[in-house]
Amino acid sequence: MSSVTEKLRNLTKKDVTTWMMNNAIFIVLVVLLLVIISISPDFVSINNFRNILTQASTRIIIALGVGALIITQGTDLSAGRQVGLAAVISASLLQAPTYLYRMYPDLPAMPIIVPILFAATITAIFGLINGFIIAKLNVTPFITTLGTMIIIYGVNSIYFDRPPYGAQPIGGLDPRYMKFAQGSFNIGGFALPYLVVYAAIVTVLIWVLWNKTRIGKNIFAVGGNPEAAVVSGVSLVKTLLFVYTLAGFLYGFAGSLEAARVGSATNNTGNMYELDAIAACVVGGVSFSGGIGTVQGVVTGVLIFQVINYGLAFIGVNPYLQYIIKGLIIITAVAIDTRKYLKKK
Amino acid sequence: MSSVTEKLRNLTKKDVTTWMMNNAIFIVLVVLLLVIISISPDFVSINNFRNILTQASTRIIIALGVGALIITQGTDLSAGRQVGLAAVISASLLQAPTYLYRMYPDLPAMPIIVPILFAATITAIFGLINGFIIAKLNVTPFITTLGTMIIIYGVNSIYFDRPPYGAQPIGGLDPRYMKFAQGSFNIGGFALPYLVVYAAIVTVLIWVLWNKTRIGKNIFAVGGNPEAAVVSGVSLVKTLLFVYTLAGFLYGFAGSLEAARVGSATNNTGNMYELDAIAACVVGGVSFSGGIGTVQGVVTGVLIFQVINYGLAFIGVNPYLQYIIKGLIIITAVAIDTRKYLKKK
Amino acid sequence: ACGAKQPAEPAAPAEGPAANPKIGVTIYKFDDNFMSFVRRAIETGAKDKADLVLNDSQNNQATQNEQVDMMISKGVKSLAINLVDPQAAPTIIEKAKAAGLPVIFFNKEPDASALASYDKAWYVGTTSSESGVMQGKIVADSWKANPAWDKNKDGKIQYVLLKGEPGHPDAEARTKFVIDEVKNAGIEVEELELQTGMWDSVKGKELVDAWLAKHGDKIEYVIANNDAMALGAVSSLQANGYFTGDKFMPVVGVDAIPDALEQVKAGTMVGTVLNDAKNQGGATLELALNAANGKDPLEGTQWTLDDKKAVRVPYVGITKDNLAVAEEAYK
Amino acid sequence: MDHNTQLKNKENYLLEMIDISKEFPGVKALDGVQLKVRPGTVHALMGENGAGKSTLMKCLFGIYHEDNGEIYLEGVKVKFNSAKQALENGVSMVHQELNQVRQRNIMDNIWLGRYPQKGVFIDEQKMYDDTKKIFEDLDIQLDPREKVGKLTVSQMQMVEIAKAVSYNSKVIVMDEPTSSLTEKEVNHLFKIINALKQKGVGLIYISHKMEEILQISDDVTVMRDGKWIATKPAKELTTDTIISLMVGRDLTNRFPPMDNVPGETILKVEELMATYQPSIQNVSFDLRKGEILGIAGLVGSKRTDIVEALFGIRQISSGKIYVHGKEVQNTSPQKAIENGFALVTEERRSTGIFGILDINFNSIIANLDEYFNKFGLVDEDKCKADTQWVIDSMRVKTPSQKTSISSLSGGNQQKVIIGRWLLTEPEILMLDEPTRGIDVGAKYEIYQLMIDLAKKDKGIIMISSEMPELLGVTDRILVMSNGRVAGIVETKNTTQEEILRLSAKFL
Ligand SMILES: Nc1ncnc2c1ncn2[C@@H]1O[C@H](COP(=O)(O)OP(=O)(O)OP(=O)(O)O)[C@@H](O)[C@H]1O
Ligand SMILES: Nc1ncnc2c1ncn2[C@@H]1O[C@H](COP(=O)(O)OP(=O)(O)OP(=O)(O)O)[C@@H](O)[C@H]1O
Ligand SMILES: OC[C@H]1O[C@@H](O)[C@H](O)[C@@H](O)[C@H]1O
Ligand SMILES: [Mg+2]
Ligand SMILES: [Mg+2]
Repeated sequence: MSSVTEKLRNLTKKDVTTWMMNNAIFIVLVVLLLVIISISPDFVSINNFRNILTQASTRIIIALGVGALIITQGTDLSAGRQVGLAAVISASLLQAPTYLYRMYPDLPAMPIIVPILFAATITAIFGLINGFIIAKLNVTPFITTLGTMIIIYGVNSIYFDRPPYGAQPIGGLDPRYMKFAQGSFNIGGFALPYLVVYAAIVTVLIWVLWNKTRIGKNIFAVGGNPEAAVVSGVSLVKTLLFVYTLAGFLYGFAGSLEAARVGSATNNTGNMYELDAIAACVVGGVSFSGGIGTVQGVVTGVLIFQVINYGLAFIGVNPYLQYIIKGLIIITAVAIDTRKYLKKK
Repeated sequence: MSSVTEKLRNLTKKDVTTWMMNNAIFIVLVVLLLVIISISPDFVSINNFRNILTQASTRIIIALGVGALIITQGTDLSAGRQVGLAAVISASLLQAPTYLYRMYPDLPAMPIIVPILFAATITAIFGLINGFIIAKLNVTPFITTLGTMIIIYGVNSIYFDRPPYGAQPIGGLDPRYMKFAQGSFNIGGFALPYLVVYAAIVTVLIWVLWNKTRIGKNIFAVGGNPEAAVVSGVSLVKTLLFVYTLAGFLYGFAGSLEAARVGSATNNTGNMYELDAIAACVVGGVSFSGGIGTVQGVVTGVLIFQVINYGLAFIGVNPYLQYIIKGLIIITAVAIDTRKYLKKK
Repeated sequence: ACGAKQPAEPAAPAEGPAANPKIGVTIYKFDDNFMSFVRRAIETGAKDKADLVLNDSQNNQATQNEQVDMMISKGVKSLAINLVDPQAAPTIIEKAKAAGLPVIFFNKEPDASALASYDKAWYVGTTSSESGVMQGKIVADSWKANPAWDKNKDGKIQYVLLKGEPGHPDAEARTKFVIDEVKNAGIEVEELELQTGMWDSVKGKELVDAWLAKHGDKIEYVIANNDAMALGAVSSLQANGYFTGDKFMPVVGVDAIPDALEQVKAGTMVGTVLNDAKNQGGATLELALNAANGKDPLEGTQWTLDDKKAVRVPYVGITKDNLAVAEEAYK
Repeated sequence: MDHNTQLKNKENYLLEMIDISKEFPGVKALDGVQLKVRPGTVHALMGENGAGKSTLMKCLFGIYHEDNGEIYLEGVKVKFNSAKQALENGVSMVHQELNQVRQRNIMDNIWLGRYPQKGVFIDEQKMYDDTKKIFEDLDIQLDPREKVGKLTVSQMQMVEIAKAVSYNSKVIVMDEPTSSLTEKEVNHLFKIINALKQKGVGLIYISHKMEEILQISDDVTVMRDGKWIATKPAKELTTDTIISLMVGRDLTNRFPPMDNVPGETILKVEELMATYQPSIQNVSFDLRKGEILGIAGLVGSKRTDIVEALFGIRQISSGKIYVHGKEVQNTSPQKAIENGFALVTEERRSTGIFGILDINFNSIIANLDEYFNKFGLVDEDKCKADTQWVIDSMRVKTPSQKTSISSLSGGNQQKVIIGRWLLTEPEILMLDEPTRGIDVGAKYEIYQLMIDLAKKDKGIIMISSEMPELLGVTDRILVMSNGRVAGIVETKNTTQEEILRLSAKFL
């Protein structure tokens, strides 16, 4: 004990400042929470806490997909549309057999994992295509994924909008599928939503991938200096293909969850999710110039956005005003976080 | 004459290839036109030509604003919302005095240039704020303009959506104002739309700015190598402030034109225009890594998008299929254009 | 499963603002022209009677679900939900049921089976297809009254149609029913073009630019899924010299927004369809308030429920003849 | 000048930097340093890599702000807040790292920050004429309208020098201006420097090339570990005394003894031909175990292309590569590494360092095969141990393994890169200008490492433009001329003259 107090005593102001600088983004999150609580004390509830975590879940999965490719100096505008494609595919294959307006009236009930994996495979293939165009045809990630964004939307719409029922939201989902996303474990009276568990598992896996595996090192190398990476024997092409494919897979998984979480899917599901995901990554400290980013950062970034969204609505701020406040918070958070990178002159 | 043929004869295959590489994007445009014409020969008409140019006009003005800041390694997600803000401001101040549902029932008629300049000044101030946050607070352009994008939308919505008429498209515009955007010069029977003239003037001015002035060269230097610019005594801050402010001004002008061109404005006017503008710049050869870009390129980029949009609609391609084709064309165009930068080793 | 009181409480004594019940409202998209009027009607109705928790679902069903979770957590007494995606009603109902809350859907209609699955769920709105039907009626009537509009004298309407966002229930219903209705009236039609203008004026204008360049006067009617696109079409037509001299093109929309009313008055639009925002909003609030206070939802109102537990507010077709009806809606 | 400054400035220094200190997180880069420059002289600033030379100059130039200390220019106290102010007040600088806008042309770069104007427009004609004139004065043959990105590294460096000179400054700082220059250009530069001296300009000259220092400098200041050690007239110094001041101990030999014994052939290259010409043509040679093979040649003679082709970075159209008598296909660096090759590239910044990443990452990245256990997970301890090996054996000056490499001094970055490749324990180590920008002490260490490696039966190829180094630590020297092999000579039996003669063979 005494050594701790001693250590505390020895902490100079500089140490504290440095610590604060390096953890600015977490501090921002805490301050944000405190402000919300001070305005609306009943914000402190297990329920709100669970809601925020649950709502952040699919977004975390998407953002972790996007995060890795931002680290390789990439970006992915097609993320949201991939989420939508997977949502529509999964939902169309998992409508309850008793539902009247099924897309495939005669489709037998399947183990739900089959359509989910199928959807994720399709989006993984689109991810692979993104990676191929970027790595092999040398088209910038922005243009590539802008292109595939609209292509995927077109494909999804054609699939979605067809006889007999035309462009109808795909509802009447199989209860097993709904439960898969909406259910929760009951742990001593506390309901732990499955979604949170999925997100936690994905987070851990991605953390291991980024920090403990070879491909993880390659991702950072490619992002840090692509030319040097090549010279060091890292395959740019393989790394990029991997990163975009994995991202596609994650979007696909998130999309299947999203459909079941919402209870239906349309060709518009997932629209603009990429912007949220990219923003969350950047707020969480992933750098567009590549080579920088942490899983903790990405998760914190998503949580910040979720706390802003949820919190502002909870305190009952006028929706238009919410936009203004949200914009201000994002800029402020990043402005504070950026301090730590500023070169001392 | 003989010298020309001689020159032609002396042209090696390599010269031709090099020329094609360097002008890939113009070639793409021409090929695109040829394909459309071969499918639908009646595409060849003064009318279509004029329509495409007219529709491209405001977009060119916006893209030229965005282009300069991409050259400085920046980006601007707030562009579209700034267009919308200016559109709403101008429209609200320029409703016909006889119109029933005026936002300001008692506002006297003004010279139309006053509200237009006023709107452009407001967006120029938002541009300045963008520049300030980027240059002084060192927040990345992506996050800065993502923040201001939603802030500006919030501001615009609060201004727009209020009693007595609520979130109403602002219509009933002053005929002088409508004419300002929709009118045309009659030159020997050929109607030359004012919009095209405005776009041409802005294009020329921006060309001069980029190529013939000190600030223009500084923009390229700051984009090409910020450190080199700084050690050579160029002020990064001033350059960035200028670029973003000018962009804001251009968005504002475009927004005022947009409202009058369409005949009404809402807080959603301009939504997502930034994506089109950025994409047009990149297709036109402006590089995200900074320091590279030409006015001709930006204009060509916008025209390519416009020809795709107009052409596909003209041939009557199924809308969903249009998305797919459009995506493919964008990727292909850039993939071809990128060849010229590939280092052959 | 949450902090809200499980059983619906006995009606709170409705005196003093302190006792006002909290009502949770979501709007599918805050800046939708039409919904902004509905929202105003709700706000007006709630004055001194209820505390509203208003949410902008930003055209995203996932966002809306999250807002519902938040409102339940916040302890609202009833929900008024303008669904983004009508198929998502069962999920919302699940949430409401778990919290023992009554829910009034409005403007976007859930499946009858969904409403039937919960005794405390009701609907306020129109019949989605009705706007298409009424628009079709305007087209058919005006066509019959103006034989000169058949420019090529083949007895058929050569029309172009500006569709809203693909997959949007209104867009799909209007596109289908407007044409069905015209055909039902015994008029033959030929579709020259049909494209999506995404509810947007600019897109509407630019599509019509292209179509006029392509077909010129072969086009005999411009049908738009909403007024915004119709206004874009009018703007394009004007730029192409229509509405001066005897150059004319009939245009119809839906929504009856003020700008469209002006066009109808000026003769540049044939008609539009009024979505009665005042009454949709008013009825929604009345039902939600009754439900929040544990009363029968219809108590003390002028409304009746149909066999699907729905209150139907009628659409009204608007032409020059009955403009006053629509103008009344903005008073 | 008033009386006061007269007094302070007894010896009429042009520039005085007094008691300058500067701290970076974890590093005291400058600790009470002083530097006094007389007008019309060349003042050499010497020190090991990381001694603080560049930092001191950046403080002068307004890029960094010193924590402590004072600067006087012509007796007047100054403190520049930006490069702009420094330039306007008569201080210009050739930076250690090339600072050019490569996408733009030469004259745009030279006049950057001070474009001549005619009204609101740039006066392009004046820019062109003035550039031409400067180039004529300095005898540089380049078209002012050429894009900088198209120039060779040495041409870029000459442009930088021309730019610094063109400010007509009182003080010109040159931070390793000759690191990429050819002999001819170096002599040319010295002529320019002498002319500047005549005009009364004070030059601060930083270089690791000992021969140059004694040749052109009047005064020498030596720094070590951020501290001022001594300032002496050059006349009183010898190479050895400078080195011992710099290193803090005696270093009598510049090259370690060559006690390696070349054995059987390890690498055989036959008729190598690059696909994209101009480049190498019909290059054949072999390399033996335990041998250090130098590659000499003029800049542009395509020495670099040989190692690039061998390493799979440059495409070859024909020719064969044999390792231990077996043919190998090095179609990518990955394959090359698998086949036992390693390459320390010439351009550290663009193809060497991962700037924002730390030393640990930069050390292990080429050797990843070694760090993963059977579950495919990284073995952090081994990474740490190997990184420490790099730091220790290369004597990298760094506060920790977690320091990002870009905050190291240029020379120390280079050491990390060499260490990176040594970790891969290559059969064949290729080094392209490995000692560029490296101090004498570290050079010695690198030579020693090369020899040690050779003694372990590895084969080593070293490209260098420094003749003494080629003659000092190689067994044989391959001389390139215009893309072709002009000859391969035994180092023991050759002379500088023979090498120069061969270099010109195919011109
Ligand atoms: N921006 C920075 N941030 C942190 N440390 C720095 C920074 N710049 C320099 N240093 C540290 O300051 C010390 C001095 O570096 P400097 O570049 O001045 O050395 P130098 O004498 O020029 O060496 P070289 O001969 O290798 O160029 C080094 O330890 C270096 O790591
Ligand atoms: N004629 C040229 N035009 C453009 N760039 C050139 C030319 N010649 C050489 N360079 C560039 O100069 C650098 C060194 O040239 P090159 O590789 O041809 O010769 P080298 O003898 O191998 O050089 P070094 O001695 O520096 O290794 C390379 O970056 C190369 O791209
Ligand atoms: O979803 C947006 C659309 O909703 C419709 O109900 C309305 O008629 C349209 O004008 C448009 O606002
Ligand atoms: Mg007809
Ligand atoms: Mg240095």
